[in-house]
Amino acid sequence: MDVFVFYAAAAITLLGASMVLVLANPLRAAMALILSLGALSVIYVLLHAQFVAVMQLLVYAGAIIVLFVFVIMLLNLEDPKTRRSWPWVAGVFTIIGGLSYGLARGLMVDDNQFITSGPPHVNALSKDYGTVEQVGREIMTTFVLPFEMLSVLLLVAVVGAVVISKKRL
Amino acid sequence: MNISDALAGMPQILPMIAVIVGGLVTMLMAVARSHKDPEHGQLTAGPFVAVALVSLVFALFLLTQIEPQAKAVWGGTLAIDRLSLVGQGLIVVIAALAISMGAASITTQGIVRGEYFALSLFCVSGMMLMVAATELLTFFVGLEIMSLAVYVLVGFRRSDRRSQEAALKYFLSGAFASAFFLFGAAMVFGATGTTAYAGISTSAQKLLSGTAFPMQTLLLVGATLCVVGFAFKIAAVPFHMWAPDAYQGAPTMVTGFMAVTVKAAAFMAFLRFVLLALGDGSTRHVPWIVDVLSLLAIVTMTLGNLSAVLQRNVKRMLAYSSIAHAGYLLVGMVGALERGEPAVQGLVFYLFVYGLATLGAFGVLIALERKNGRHDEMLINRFAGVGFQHPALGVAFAVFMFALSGIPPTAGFTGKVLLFGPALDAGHIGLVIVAVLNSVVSVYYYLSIVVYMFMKNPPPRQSTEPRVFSPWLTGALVVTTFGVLIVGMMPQRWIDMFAKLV
Amino acid sequence: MVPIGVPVEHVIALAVALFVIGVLGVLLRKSVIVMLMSVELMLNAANLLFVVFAERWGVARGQTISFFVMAVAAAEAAVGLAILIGVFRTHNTTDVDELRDLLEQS
Amino acid sequence: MQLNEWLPWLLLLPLAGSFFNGVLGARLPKGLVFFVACMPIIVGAGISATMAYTIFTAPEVDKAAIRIVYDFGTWISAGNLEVSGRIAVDQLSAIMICVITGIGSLIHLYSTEYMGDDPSVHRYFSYLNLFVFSMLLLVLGDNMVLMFVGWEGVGLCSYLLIGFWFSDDANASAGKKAFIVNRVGDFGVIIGTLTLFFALGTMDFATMPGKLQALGAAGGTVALIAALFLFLGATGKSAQIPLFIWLPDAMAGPTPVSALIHAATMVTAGIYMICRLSWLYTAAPAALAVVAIVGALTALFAATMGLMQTDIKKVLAYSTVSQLGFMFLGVGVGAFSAGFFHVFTHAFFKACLFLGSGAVIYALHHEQDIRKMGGLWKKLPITTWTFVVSTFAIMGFPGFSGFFSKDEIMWQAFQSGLDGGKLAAFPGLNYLLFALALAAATLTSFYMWRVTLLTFFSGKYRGDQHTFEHAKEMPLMSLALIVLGLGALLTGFLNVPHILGGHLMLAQLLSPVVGALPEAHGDHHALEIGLMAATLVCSLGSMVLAIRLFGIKQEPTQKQMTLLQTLPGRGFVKVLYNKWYVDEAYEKVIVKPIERTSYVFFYKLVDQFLIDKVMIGIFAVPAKYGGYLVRWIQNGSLQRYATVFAFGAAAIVVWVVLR
Repeated sequence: MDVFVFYAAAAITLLGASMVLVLANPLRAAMALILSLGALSVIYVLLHAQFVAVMQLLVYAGAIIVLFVFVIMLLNLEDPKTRRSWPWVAGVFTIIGGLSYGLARGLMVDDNQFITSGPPHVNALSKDYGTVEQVGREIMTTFVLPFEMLSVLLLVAVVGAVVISKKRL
Repeated sequence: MNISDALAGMPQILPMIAVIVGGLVTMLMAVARSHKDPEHGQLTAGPFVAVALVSLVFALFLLTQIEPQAKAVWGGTLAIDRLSLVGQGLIVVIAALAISMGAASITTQGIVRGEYFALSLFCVSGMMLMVAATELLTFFVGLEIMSLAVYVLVGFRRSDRRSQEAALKYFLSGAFASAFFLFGAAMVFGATGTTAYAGISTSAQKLLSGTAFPMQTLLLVGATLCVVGFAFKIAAVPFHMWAPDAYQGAPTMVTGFMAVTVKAAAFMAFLRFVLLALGDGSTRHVPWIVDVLSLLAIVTMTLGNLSAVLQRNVKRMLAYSSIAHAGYLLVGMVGALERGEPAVQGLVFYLFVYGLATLGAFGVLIALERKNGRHDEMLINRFAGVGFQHPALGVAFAVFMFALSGIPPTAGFTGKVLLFGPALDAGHIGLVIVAVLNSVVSVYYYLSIVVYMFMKNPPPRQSTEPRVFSPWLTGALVVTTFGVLIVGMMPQRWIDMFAKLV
Repeated sequence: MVPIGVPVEHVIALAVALFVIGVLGVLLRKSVIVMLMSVELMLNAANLLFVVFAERWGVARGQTISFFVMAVAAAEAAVGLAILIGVFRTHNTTDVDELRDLLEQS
Repeated sequence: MQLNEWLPWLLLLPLAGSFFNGVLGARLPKGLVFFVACMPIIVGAGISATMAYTIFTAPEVDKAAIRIVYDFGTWISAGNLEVSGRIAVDQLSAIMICVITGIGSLIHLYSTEYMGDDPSVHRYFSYLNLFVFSMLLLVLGDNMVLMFVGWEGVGLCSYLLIGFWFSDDANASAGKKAFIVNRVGDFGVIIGTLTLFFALGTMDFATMPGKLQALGAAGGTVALIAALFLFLGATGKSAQIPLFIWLPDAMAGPTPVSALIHAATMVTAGIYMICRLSWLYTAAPAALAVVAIVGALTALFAATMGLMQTDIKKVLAYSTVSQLGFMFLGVGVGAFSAGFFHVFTHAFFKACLFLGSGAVIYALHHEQDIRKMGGLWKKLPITTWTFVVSTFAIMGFPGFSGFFSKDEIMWQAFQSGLDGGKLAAFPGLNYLLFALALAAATLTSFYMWRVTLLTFFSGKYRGDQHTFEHAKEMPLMSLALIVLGLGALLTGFLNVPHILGGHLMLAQLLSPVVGALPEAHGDHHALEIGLMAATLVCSLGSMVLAIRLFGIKQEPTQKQMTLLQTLPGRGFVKVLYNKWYVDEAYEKVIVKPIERTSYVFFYKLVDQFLIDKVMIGIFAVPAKYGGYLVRWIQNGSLQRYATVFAFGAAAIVVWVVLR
């Protein structure tokens, strides 16, 4: 069941991503991006990353894509210049498919490497693996410094965005 | 690690906090002053520069108070060894000089916002984090703080087409490179199960010696993509292409700032990555890294210098010069990988010298800009006769050019000796010959500006707009000029300062 | 709990495919905003790798990192879109081919 | 105060003078500028003379080891790289510092009059003092790095001084050309120095020879590579084939600069370096042979080019190149002290010639064309007679200084191929070298008399009569000329060869540093006398020929003047009358072939093709095609940048994985 859902979600992810690459209208591309990222969050759930999955929906669908859509509407953007023909698109996706599979094979990583001589927890994830608590604890202990510095990053982003884009200064 | 551990670690990040506080104060000052008719540029830079300098000098003072220790702190994300402390100090000093130089043109170049200082200081805090990080994620956060701030600074001239275009180009290629870096980091994580440099080093040694499970390819590809990310930030060919456009389009003071601080921070972080994650400080676990770096160095130096020869626009020329210098520094890094300590010392020394000389050159450019000269193209003709109209500026610029081309008695010569020596000692003779030949070629374009300054008569018609000048700029120029000369003639103290880094 | 029964190389292939699509989006699309979306795709590909490797290693670190990456992506998007607005103000277009004031003069 | 504590002052005084004049000079009265400029050099001359006296009068037992050393402490120390800040005077540098400060002070005094009216004379003196500082550093530095710092410093000052009258674009580009050609040479020095450091692990002159010996057989290869690279540097600094072309252009600078830098001191740095590293060159006989061949060829070719010039300074410039060739020939055959002796005598007579030409130029308000001179002996007697003395010296007239030094070189060149000589491994080479040198000496005598006669004699003045009436000599300039003229007359007696009853004093004094003169086996006295006589006959012959052609009292005929006027190769006026068979001989035998070879071949090929096309091409051609490439990539399109990025990353990844 899990496996089936995974491949379905993967297919939707790729479909969404492909549509970002293909669709001429930026607004539609943004919608395709939501589709892709949403499907990705399903995959995160399957990979025992519930917290990340929720954040994926909140941050991407809730914040980033909205921002994109907002800017597209604000500037009334269109992309008339993108020309494409279906054979061309088909060619590109054949290349992408072949390339991706080839690259992934080329990395020569498979589960045996994790199972046979790999790390200790491979076949028994801890009970609280992927919960808010576990991730939260790591954020507030090991990664507390970068976490706090994220506030500086967001401050820079806010100040920078205002300084550059505010209409009247 | 719990809260009391975190509190115990506070003194070690106080320098960073000092800089951030400086940034917050300048930000609030900017907000408070924004009512005062900003359209006409009634912004006095003095208080901002003063606050910025106070916070940076205080940070430097705090850095000198910290006792270096070998073990990483803050849950293994932050190093406070000598490399980190010296690197942070180097960045703070150079940034202080760069910010002082910018003060002159804050009111004249269409930049009437005090946020310039806030963003610069935040940027510096990000660099300090980058340099001190011993963990890929921490490094990445520092990198992004620095990068986002610099993207905004490049686009600070809001009404200038070139500035906006430069910001967009820099931003998009920067985000692109960040994604490559992150993808690589994920692969390294996959191969080693950790993102801390110490853990990566241990695992890499095991993986590549073949006793553990064979995920070498994953590690190699991941590490290579990380190297690509670093190479982008230091502007190494072929990941350099943003540099000339961004340097040209950015306001000159920002160009000066990013030419030295971004490069220094990226190089120090790069150095830590290759030395301590792909090796253990003295030996390297990953043999290919030397070949990759040598190749990058040769291509970077050669293309950088040949392109610089063509330039008529001095800002672009300095951009290519900084690309070429990335190549020389990569030669030093090859030496550092092979020889460890003395080479690291030479590399950091050269970064220092490069910072002083390049910053000084941009300071002179700032001093030559005219009020409202938003589209001042800084073509080489602009320099004709400058040596007679402003002898001090001319002499200072000549000193910087001689330093960049490595002619004694400037520090550039000493720096190049220390930089190329270890690589030669390690047997990379061809690499060093290419480097020396390149620095011979570079004399051609560095000298041509000096020739224009001192050996051509100024054009008859000159703009009557007043030049941009401020005591802060004068002070920074004096410091850089004498710095370049004194470090060149009496280098030992400075060399010792950079000793025992790994 | 046990890891999902999907071979790890399939997940990697998915991540690589997302990454390659993102790269091609940056290389081929002319609209700056779609290029930005493509960069988001690339970041998500990295995130997917982090999450799957975290699961295989049984450590939370990869998940934590992907959380950070989202925050960074949000900040990047904010700044990127702000710069886009700045460019639109001066150039009245977001077509990347028309942003060519800065280049190697002949 | 110990003698060695004076040593830093020798360096610091000129530096302080340079700094003072450079910073404050514009606001000071000229008298003070002159005083500040001249005093450091004159005091330095005193210090140098004392040191030389101490060293050369040392008790016999100490002679080999005596050095006056001052240590500024460690200059650079990082890892195994250790550069000391030690400066030292030994026999070789003692003579050099005497020449630098002695001739330097004369030229400073001379300059106060020659350059006195220039508005930025303080800048001139600032550069000149800086030059003296750099040259002293070059000579005193006790390791390769300090020497290189001085080496770069003199190049820099030379560049600044050539371009001193920047208002002329040609001067600026001449300065730049000099600097860039020198940088090509410096590349050789850097690589040579690094090779030595890499192989020997030290850069101290004192310890390097021992380390080289310790290398054993491998030392020969190291020595050959290092010696050849260093010699490339020497050809740049000392204006030898193929890098000689900057020196004639350098004549754009003020004349005292030409005398000091481009005749007496800086251009001899290459010979100084080879003498300093004589142990290295001795270990690499093939490198020595290269030095000798290049030197001899340069001596001849530069002499042929000197025949054709009409600018008085250009003649002297080519003559300098030619004489430098003689010096390289000397050191190249292993006779280091002979080559160095010629440096010493040449410093006097060539400085005197340049200053004499400067006096003429000054008197005639910047006229440099010898076709518009003549008969000046009436107006400028001191200049005339010192010039004539120096001409006798450079042609090698017996008793004058050049006679002793040049003949020593020629004899050494000849005997180097004899049994036991340094170049005995290259049979026949010595005959070639001697023949080239003999031809060069013959031509030297001719073109030097040509320029002397046309300038000072040859009947009456051929230029503007008004200028001639106002021509006069200046006291300090004359003083410098007289002192140098005496030097040109007398310095040769320092090194009188055995066959003339002397005992090669200079060679003996220098032997602790550069080793004894090579001595062929067997008794060659008759041969030596014979060669000397042959040289003398050739030189005197061309002197007589020159006098015949250009005359002392009588003016040159119309025909000769026509020849002169059309010399630079605009083709020849049809000759209707053949009054002098010598004219035709001059034209057919000397002018035409030489014009074809020297002007067409050397000017067109060497100057225009090799220098302007190839050398500039080193920059321009790659830059041009690189430019196309860069422009194609860097076309402003962000997506092209991203494409290059992506493919670059992919290429590196593929390379890393596949290797």
